[in-house]
Amino acid sequence: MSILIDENTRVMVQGLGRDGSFHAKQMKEYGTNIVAGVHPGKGGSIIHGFPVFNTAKDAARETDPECSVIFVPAPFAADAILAAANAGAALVVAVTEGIPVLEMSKIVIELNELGTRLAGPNCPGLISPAKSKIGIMPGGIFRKGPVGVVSRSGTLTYEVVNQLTLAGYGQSTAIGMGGDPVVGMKYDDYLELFEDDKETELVVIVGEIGGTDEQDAATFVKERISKPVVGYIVGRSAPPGKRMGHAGAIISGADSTAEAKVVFLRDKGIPVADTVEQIVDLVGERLGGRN
Amino acid sequence: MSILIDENTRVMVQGLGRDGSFHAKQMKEYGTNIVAGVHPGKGGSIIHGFPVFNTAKDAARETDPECSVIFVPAPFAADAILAAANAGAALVVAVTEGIPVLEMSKIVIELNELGTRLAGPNCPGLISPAKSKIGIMPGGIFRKGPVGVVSRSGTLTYEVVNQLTLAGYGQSTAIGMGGDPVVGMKYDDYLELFEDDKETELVVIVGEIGGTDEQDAATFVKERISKPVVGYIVGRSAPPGKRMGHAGAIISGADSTAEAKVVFLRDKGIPVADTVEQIVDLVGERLGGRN
Amino acid sequence: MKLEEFQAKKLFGEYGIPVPDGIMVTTAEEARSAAEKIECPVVVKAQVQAGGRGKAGGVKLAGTPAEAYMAAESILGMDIKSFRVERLLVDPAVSIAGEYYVGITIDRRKKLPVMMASASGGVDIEKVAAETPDQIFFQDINPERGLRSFEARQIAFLLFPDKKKALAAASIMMKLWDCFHGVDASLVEINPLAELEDGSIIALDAKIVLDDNAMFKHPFMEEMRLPTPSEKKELDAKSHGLSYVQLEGDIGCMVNGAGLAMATMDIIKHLGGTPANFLDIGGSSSPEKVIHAMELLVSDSNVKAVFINVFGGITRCDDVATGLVAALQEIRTDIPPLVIRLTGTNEEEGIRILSDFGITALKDMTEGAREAIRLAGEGGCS
Amino acid sequence: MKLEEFQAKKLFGEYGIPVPDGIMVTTAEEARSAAEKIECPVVVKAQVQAGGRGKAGGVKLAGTPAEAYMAAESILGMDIKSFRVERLLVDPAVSIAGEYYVGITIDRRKKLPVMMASASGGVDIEKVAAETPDQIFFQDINPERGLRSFEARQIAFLLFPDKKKALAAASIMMKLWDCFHGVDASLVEINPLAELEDGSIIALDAKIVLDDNAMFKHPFMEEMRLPTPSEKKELDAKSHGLSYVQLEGDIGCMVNGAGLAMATMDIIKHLGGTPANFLDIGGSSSPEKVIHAMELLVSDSNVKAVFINVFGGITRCDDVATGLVAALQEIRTDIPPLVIRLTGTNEEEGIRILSDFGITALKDMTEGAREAIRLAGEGGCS
Repeated sequence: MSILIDENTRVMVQGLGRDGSFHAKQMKEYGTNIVAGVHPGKGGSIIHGFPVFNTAKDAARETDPECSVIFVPAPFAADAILAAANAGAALVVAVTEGIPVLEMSKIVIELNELGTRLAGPNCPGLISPAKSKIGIMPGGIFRKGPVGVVSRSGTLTYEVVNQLTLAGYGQSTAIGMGGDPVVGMKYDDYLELFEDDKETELVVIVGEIGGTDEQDAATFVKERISKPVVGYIVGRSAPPGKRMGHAGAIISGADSTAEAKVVFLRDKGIPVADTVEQIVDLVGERLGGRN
Repeated sequence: MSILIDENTRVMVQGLGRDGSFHAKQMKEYGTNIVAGVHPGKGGSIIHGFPVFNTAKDAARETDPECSVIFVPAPFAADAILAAANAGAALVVAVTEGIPVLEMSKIVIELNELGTRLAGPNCPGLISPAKSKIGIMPGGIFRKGPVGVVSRSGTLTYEVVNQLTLAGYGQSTAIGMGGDPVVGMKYDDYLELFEDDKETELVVIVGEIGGTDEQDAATFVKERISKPVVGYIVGRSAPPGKRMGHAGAIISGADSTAEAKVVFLRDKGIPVADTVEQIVDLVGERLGGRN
Repeated sequence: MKLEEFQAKKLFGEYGIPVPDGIMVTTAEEARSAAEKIECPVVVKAQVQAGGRGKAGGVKLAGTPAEAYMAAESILGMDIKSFRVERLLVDPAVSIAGEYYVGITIDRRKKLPVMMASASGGVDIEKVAAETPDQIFFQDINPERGLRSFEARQIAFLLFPDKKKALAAASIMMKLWDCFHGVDASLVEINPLAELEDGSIIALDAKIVLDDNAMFKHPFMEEMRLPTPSEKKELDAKSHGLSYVQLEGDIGCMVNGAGLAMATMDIIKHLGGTPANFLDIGGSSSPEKVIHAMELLVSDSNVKAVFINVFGGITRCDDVATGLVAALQEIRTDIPPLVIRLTGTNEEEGIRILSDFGITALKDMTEGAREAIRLAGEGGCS
Repeated sequence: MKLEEFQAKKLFGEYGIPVPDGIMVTTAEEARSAAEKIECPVVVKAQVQAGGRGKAGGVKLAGTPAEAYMAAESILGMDIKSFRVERLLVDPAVSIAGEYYVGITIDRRKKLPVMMASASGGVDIEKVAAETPDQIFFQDINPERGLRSFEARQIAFLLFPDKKKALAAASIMMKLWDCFHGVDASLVEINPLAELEDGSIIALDAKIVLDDNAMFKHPFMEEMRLPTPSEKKELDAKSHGLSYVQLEGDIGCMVNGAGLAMATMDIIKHLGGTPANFLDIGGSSSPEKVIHAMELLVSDSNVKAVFINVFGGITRCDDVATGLVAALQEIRTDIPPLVIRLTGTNEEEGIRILSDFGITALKDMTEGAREAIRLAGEGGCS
């Protein structure tokens, strides 16, 4: 088991420009079951062994994908997400960075109506090691195992996962949920799925300054999650009011500082690591030192 | 019994200008249970014995109406319908004429989401004789009885009802569904309610040129309605392409002529009257001459 | 309100839809100079609110300014489906590689705008719909969300396999929606949407029908109205709160309510008469309105009898009768013989008021219609 | 992107929100003539992207043009929360009867825009929210539908029992939404929304923060950017694909990825050092980018050591190493001592490339941070 994706998940790739094409190849090599590509004007061609269609609707009719990953440039990405959802994708993973927040706010309403889950935007995607990866995560650092990881960041996720893997703690599924102010699924949504996943024994949540998603997650954990959860929050050294790369990472009020989050999580009974090494220690303690 | 409204239905009146105020009084005198009025700026006053509020939300909080009737001028009427629906009205009756069709098209989506039923716009409303009338129908010509009436027209409904009443055939509920291209409930919706209403023994549908609502109704009757239905279609003498007062009454294709409708209805087993007198005859035959 | 082609093309242009760079003219001389300005060959097109202009000879190709002059001279003043040609559009002639269709209207059943498109353009789309319905593609439009790019592309790629053309067509569809939404249209139509020999996609014809209910949002559009003489009469009626449509018969009708007005016309026809008009005086019964209504009927020389059919609903019959009496006292011109039918709220009082004025009102609609037919048949002596 | 008050008021005005008819000036002399034009008394207001201008002495009332001159002279050049005042807004002074608040921003949790309004305006709204939360009214806005009249009125009547004022406030709220939506803002705010003694309602202050992600839709807005010197540096960085924020410390950081960059700063601080900046070089590893990044770090004289922390994900470590070497060869200026940490995909190869160039790369982030702190402590001799 794992959450959201496994080796059978039928995947469609939207946007086969330089990046999309490169990552489609990477995904395919990792073992992801890519059934179709979508790129207006490239319909009828074959890229990396999968058929390409002009529209998501065409791709859906011919190849019945369950999931779509979006590499379409920001000005067209919201439309592409809707195209995937309206074509029946149950899960959309939006890698694209720079989608206007109001557009996201609009489309999440429609996605809810359609029952489509969204990971991202501005996210590295997700991976169920040894099964499937959807997005741009570097497959090599992951290893199959009992730890669920959900993070707002990209490279930081890799850093965390790498140290977990080196210490022998493999992952069930790892997700970068995206750093924008409005993203699809949040910690809660992933935590709920991890709770029901037999393979996952513990979840690491990696958070940062800005918003109050981590607090929401902690409240949710306290109320609904029986599995152990370990937290890590970056941005303690960030000055207030500044945007640290992630659009989401603006400190807008007292609640959104790293300190406030750390205190809140600990208050809800979630151990919080000060450094990446400490994450591994905390995980090790909770998994009984097994590795 | 009757459909949609009875003596207990709690009614709110939106728009207490000259017309709204006049008809609110008429309704009250008929026995309609008006619990509140809404008119921005008149909040706190009492009109015809009911309290007036600045907003539908205020009125809803204080008086819990189930139904709202709209007399608000066309440029503001769609907004008023939404205000009523968002304040929890289960039924909205929009008397207002002249609402842009695209605005109606937009708001029916939201009304569906909210589960609010809409009668109209551009309609005379509805009446359950001796119980409640909501809208502008002249109460005096109605009498309680077994005939359901649903029509796209106003005065024509009165003409039909008057002759039914004179002939001794009272009405369970009579509805003018409105003459605009986009209206809330249509024949089908009312027919379904009449089918389930114990008091209603027969339904008269009064139609006209334009659109294919009458055909939809006929198909629905054939498939779902066990009670006898009698039809009447006006506009046989109307020239093609012309708008006969009702925005809905434009002949736009072969299907929307009066002739096509008459043929279609008869084809589905619905007797169609050529004149108002004939309606009474057809009703009489089906109700076994009882009056 | 229907726009003429040149008006619709102007609006299309404002919304970024590619249209030929034509010139509207009203004389043959203007057509000649337009042809000089545009560069020949040009197409000279009658501007009337009716289809089938081509078949009627209302569209002509001109290779020189002189030919444009002659074409204009032959088309101006023409009668096309009873519309007199008073304006022409002089468009540059283009080389057409393919003709397509795209339009947006309201689907009354779905209560949504719907876009229709077809690779079989340039012909009557209703014929295509009837004969080869599978050649028309439909796209529902959620009016809160508008037509989305991906929806437009889904349709555009069905018409044009080529990427560049498909994207151009999709862009036009998006702009067509913007226009539909922006001007509150009830119909926008491009037929043909043409593919030219250079591969570009352009709207060669343009049709817009505006939603009269929404005109209050676009007051400047009222200025685009170019009524025909009969429409002028209808518009004048509308400005007095009357809904009027002139017909060919000899019995003038004055009725309160559109449905009842149609029923009145129907019963006249049913009994062998011919209604001269549709005239809905609406709910109120002010003498002014009745006077205007009567003047409208009198101005139609075909009218040999007038049937006033009023159902007193909220408007009480006594008020209507008072209004009628005031109106009849006011009207100075000779009026055709009248039949008045008055029933509903306070009918006894209304009939008494009319009777005091020397008019016998009837209570039955069929009886009234029969009497009006009889009077019209007598040739109209009152 | 934050706008200054005069820019925000200009946009508000374009959306029909009533604002004082003020003039932006940059010198005391201009302030004097603005005061003459507007008619005294006027208010002279420092234009900086910071709150609390009043308390800081950045807002002054002037009864005469001469007073406006003096006020301007005293405010220009002032430092308000580390923003230097270079521009002033001269607004007509008004008689205020009441101060209110209205703003729209995105609620990240609800994923919706939300309008906030309060009768307690003119003060720090976050203080109101913290101390008397029941004095703030919220209205969720469905972004597909926009703020509707009835929603605006629901809030407006809570602030103003008087009909005329309530409808004026509701109208301003609708326009504020139009503005929020039209310019793709992430925040629009009127504080105070003032009721004047004549009963009119007007926006006396204006705040707009634009969504940087949406700037591609509004290219002309880019011209409204008035960066402070430190922002100029950040913008320049952005134009090279770098995300840079200058801080006060002495350890320059260069990291791929925002989250990892924050983690790097945190670990430096955790170990007792002080980061000189946030610098995310993103995914690609082109030598140009690394050169620009290095130049940014070098231009900060506080920087005593540089910690380059790269996790090779999709970007392979060997590519990063090659880019780094090329960059280091290119840079002519003296550079502070470097610590490079390189791990992830193809790390062995990357470390070998650096080693060939004479640089010992570390594999552990904590170790790297510790080494950078040690080097910075030594005072920066390489």
